Amino acid sequence: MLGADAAMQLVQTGATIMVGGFGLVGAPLALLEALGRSGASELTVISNNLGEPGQGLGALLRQGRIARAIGSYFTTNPEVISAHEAGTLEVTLLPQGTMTEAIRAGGAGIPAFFTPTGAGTALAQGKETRRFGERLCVLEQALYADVALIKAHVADRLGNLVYEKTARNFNPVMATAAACVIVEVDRIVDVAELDPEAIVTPHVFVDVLVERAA
Amino acid sequence: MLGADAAMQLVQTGATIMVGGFGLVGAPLALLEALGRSGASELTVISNNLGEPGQGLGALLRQGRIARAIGSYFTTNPEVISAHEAGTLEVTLLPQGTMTEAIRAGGAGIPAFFTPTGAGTALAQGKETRRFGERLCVLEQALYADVALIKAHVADRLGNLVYEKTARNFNPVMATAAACVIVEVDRIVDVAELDPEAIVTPHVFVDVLVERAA
Amino acid sequence: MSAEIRRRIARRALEELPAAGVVNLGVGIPTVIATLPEACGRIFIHSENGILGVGPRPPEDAVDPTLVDAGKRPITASPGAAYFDSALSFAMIRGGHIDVAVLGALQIDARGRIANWAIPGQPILGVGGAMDLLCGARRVVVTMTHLSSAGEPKIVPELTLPIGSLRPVDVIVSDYGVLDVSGGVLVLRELAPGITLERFTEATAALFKVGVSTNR
Amino acid sequence: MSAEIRRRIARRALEELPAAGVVNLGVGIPTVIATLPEACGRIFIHSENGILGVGPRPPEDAVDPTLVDAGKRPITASPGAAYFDSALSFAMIRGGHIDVAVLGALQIDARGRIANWAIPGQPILGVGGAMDLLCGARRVVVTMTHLSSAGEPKIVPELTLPIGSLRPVDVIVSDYGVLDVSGGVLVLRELAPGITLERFTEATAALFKVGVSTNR
Repeated sequence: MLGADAAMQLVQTGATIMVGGFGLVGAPLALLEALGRSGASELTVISNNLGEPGQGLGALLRQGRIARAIGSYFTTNPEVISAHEAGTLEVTLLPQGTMTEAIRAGGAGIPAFFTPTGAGTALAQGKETRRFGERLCVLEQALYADVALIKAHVADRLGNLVYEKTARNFNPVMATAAACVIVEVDRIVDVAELDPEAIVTPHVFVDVLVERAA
Repeated sequence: MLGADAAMQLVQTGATIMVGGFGLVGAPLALLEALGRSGASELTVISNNLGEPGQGLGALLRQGRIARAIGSYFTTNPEVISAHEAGTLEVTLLPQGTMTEAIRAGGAGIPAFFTPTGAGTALAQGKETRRFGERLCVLEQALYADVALIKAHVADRLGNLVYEKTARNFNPVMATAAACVIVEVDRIVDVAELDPEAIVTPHVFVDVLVERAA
Repeated sequence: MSAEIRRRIARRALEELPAAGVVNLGVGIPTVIATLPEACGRIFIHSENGILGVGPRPPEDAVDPTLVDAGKRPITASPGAAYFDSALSFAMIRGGHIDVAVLGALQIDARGRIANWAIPGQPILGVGGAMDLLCGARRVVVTMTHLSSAGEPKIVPELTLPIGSLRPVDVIVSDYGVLDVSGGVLVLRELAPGITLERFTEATAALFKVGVSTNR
Repeated sequence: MSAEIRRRIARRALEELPAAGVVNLGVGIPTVIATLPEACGRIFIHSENGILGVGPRPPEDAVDPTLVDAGKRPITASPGAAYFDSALSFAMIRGGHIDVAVLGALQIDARGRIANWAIPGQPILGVGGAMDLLCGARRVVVTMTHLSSAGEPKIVPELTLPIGSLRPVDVIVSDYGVLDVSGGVLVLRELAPGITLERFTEATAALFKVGVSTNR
C-alpha cells in the first residue's frame, strides 16, 4: 500500500502505461491526478479513450504529457483531435475488441493472434492477413505496458480485487498486462473477506494498492 | 430445461463434443451417463482427460463410442493407452494451456494464435512456427465443438452460471465454444438470485439446463 | 430528423428482433429501441462495455455513476443481468454469441456492406466497437434515415466512405422501408407507410430487387 | 526413493522460493514442499486446475470433492484464496505471473534444458501443464533424485528423452546438491551433506562448472 503520489513515482518519463476505464467510468481518477502532479512525460498511453477535456487522461493531454495514444475511441475529447492535427500526439486506432484482446494476449503470454475484425478496412492497412475458412483475418500483436493504472472497487490486503458494475471494463485485462500494476480502490478489507468464487483479479497480478481518500 | 436423456438426443453420431472437468472433478457425470444410454457413437471428444477406467468419459470409451480424443493428459486411464495401441482411438495431445487457450479462442472468434508453449518439442511437429523477439512460437488453431457438456454448480432460470471451487476448471471456456451448450447443474434458482458481479458464465452462452436429480 | 421518425424506425426494427434474443444496440436510432415500452422484457440487451441485461434509463435522482451503456449514458440493470470485463464482452461479440446487432450506417453499398465509423472529412480517431459488432454478430440490422442530412441517398452503388467490414449486413430498416441483403443483393421487402416504390427508387442510388412492393 | 530423501530435497528447494512468492508445485517431490510445516504461510501455492492459495491437505473426514490440486488430490483453500477457470490459470502461467515453478525432471542436459513429460517406452499420451510451466514461469526449479531408479545419471550431455521446452531451467535441487543454470552452463553451487565433489562428478554425466564446492 502506497499513497497515490508515492505510487506515481513508479511511472517514468517515456513509459508505456495502460489506463483502465471506459471514458471516465472505472478510470483511476485519483491516480491520474497524482500522475499530473508527478514529472512523468512523453508517455505512451494505452486506454480506450483519453478521458474528457481536462478530465482524467484529458488533463494529462492538456499538460502535454502524452506523446502517443493507443485506443479505440478518441473523438469524444476534441482536444485529442486538435493535438493530433497539431502533430503533438501520435494516435494508433484499434477496434475496441481487438484492443482488449491484444491486452489480454499480452497478459497471457500470447504474442500475436488472428482476428476477423477490421480485415479489409483502413485499420488493417499494413498488417499481415490470412484466410481461415471463408474469413479474411488480420494478425494483431499483443500489447504490454511498463505500468498499468487501474481502478477496482474493493481489494483485500493481499491484492485480490473485485470491481463495480460496468466500471469493471478494461481493468481486469490491464491488470494482467503490465510489469507493474497499480490499483486505486475504494476500500481495502482483511484477507478472506472477499468471496473466493467472486474474486475477479487474483492477487498474483497486483503490485501496489492505493486506497482512495475517503 | 430438459431431462438428461432428452438433452443427450442433441448429441449425434459423429459429433465433436467438449466435456468439462479435470479428471472427474467438475465433469458432467449425469450427462455422461445419459450419453452412455443414447445411441451416439464415433464421437470426437475434446476434454482434458478421458475420465477414469469405466467412469465418466471412461465408460463411453469402454463402450467404444469415442473415435478420437483431443486433450492433454490421458495416461491416468490405462484403457486410453490400450485403445490407442489397438488402433481404435485416435489421440491428439496438446499442452494443457494450449488446449484451454484454443477452446477460449474458438469461443471468442479468434481462429488461431501464436504461443511459446511446446515450441521445439514433439508436440509442435508439423506446426507453423515463428519467432517473436527471442522466443520461438507455434501457431495453434482454435477448437470448436458441436455440443459442449459442462457442469456448473448453480444456474438461474435464464442460464446464468456459477461454479464450485476447482470444479470450475474448463467448464467456463467450453461454455463459449460450442454450437449447443448443455449444462448439468446441482440447483436452479430464480432469476436475480445470483449476484450479477459473481456470475461466471452469462446466459448468452447457455442453451440447455439439466438439473441433477436430487 | 424528428424524434418521431427515429421512434418509428426503432419500432419497425424491433419487429426484426427475435423474442428473448440477445441484442446489442449501437449509438443513435438503435438506442431508441431500448426506450420503447414494447421492447421491455422482450429482448436481452448487451452493451459492449460489460453488461448483459441493460434495463431502462434511471430517473435522474437514481443515476449510478458505475452503471453506463456503451454511449456512456446512465442505465439500470435488469433482473438476471451480469457484469463482465471487456475481453469477455468482445468474445461474445466476435465469437458469434450476440443474436443481433442493430447499428447505424453512414452509407450502404449495393452488396449490403456498410460504412459506419469514419466520419467524412474528419481525422480517423474513433472506431469503438463498430467493426467488432459488424463482423461478429450473428445478424446485423441497420437502422437509419434513408437520406443523409444533406438529402443525398445513403444507399449507393459503391462506398465512398471507409468500409466497416467485408461482411454485409442482413437487414436495413429506414424511414422509407425495409430491405434484405440476400444472395449479395439488396431486396426491397417492405415500403414504409406513405412511401411509393417510385419515391423509394428515387431515394436509393444503388440497384435493388423488388421483393414485396406493397406497403404494410 | 525413501520418503526422507524426498523430504530433504523438498526442504532444500523451499529455500530457493522467495517469501510470499506465487509458486506452482508439480507432481512428485515438488508437492512434498506443500506438506512441510516451514512452508506454511511462507508462499502462495498456485495449482493450474484453477486455484491460487492451496492450503494443507484436509483430514480424511473433511474432504471436499470439488477441491483438488493438479494431481487430483484433495486440498484445502488458504485464507485469501481465489478460484478461476483454466484459461485464466494458464494465462497466469504462460504470461509470466508465476514466480517459481518447481518441477520434476526425467533428464537434464548440459545447457539446463529438461525432459519432463514423455515417459520412455510409453506412447506419448500425457503432457498436462508441464510444458506451459516450464515455458512460462519466471523461474523454474527442478527437484529430483540425482540418479534414475536404475542408478543412471539423469544429468546428461544430450537429452535422449523428449524435451519439454527450449527454455532452460534455473536451479536443480537433488539429493546430491544444488546446481544453477547460468550463462547456458551448469554450475555446482552446493554439495548435499555427505556428498563429495568426486561422488557428485561420478553421478553427473554432463559437464558442469564448480562454483562453491564446500558442503553446507
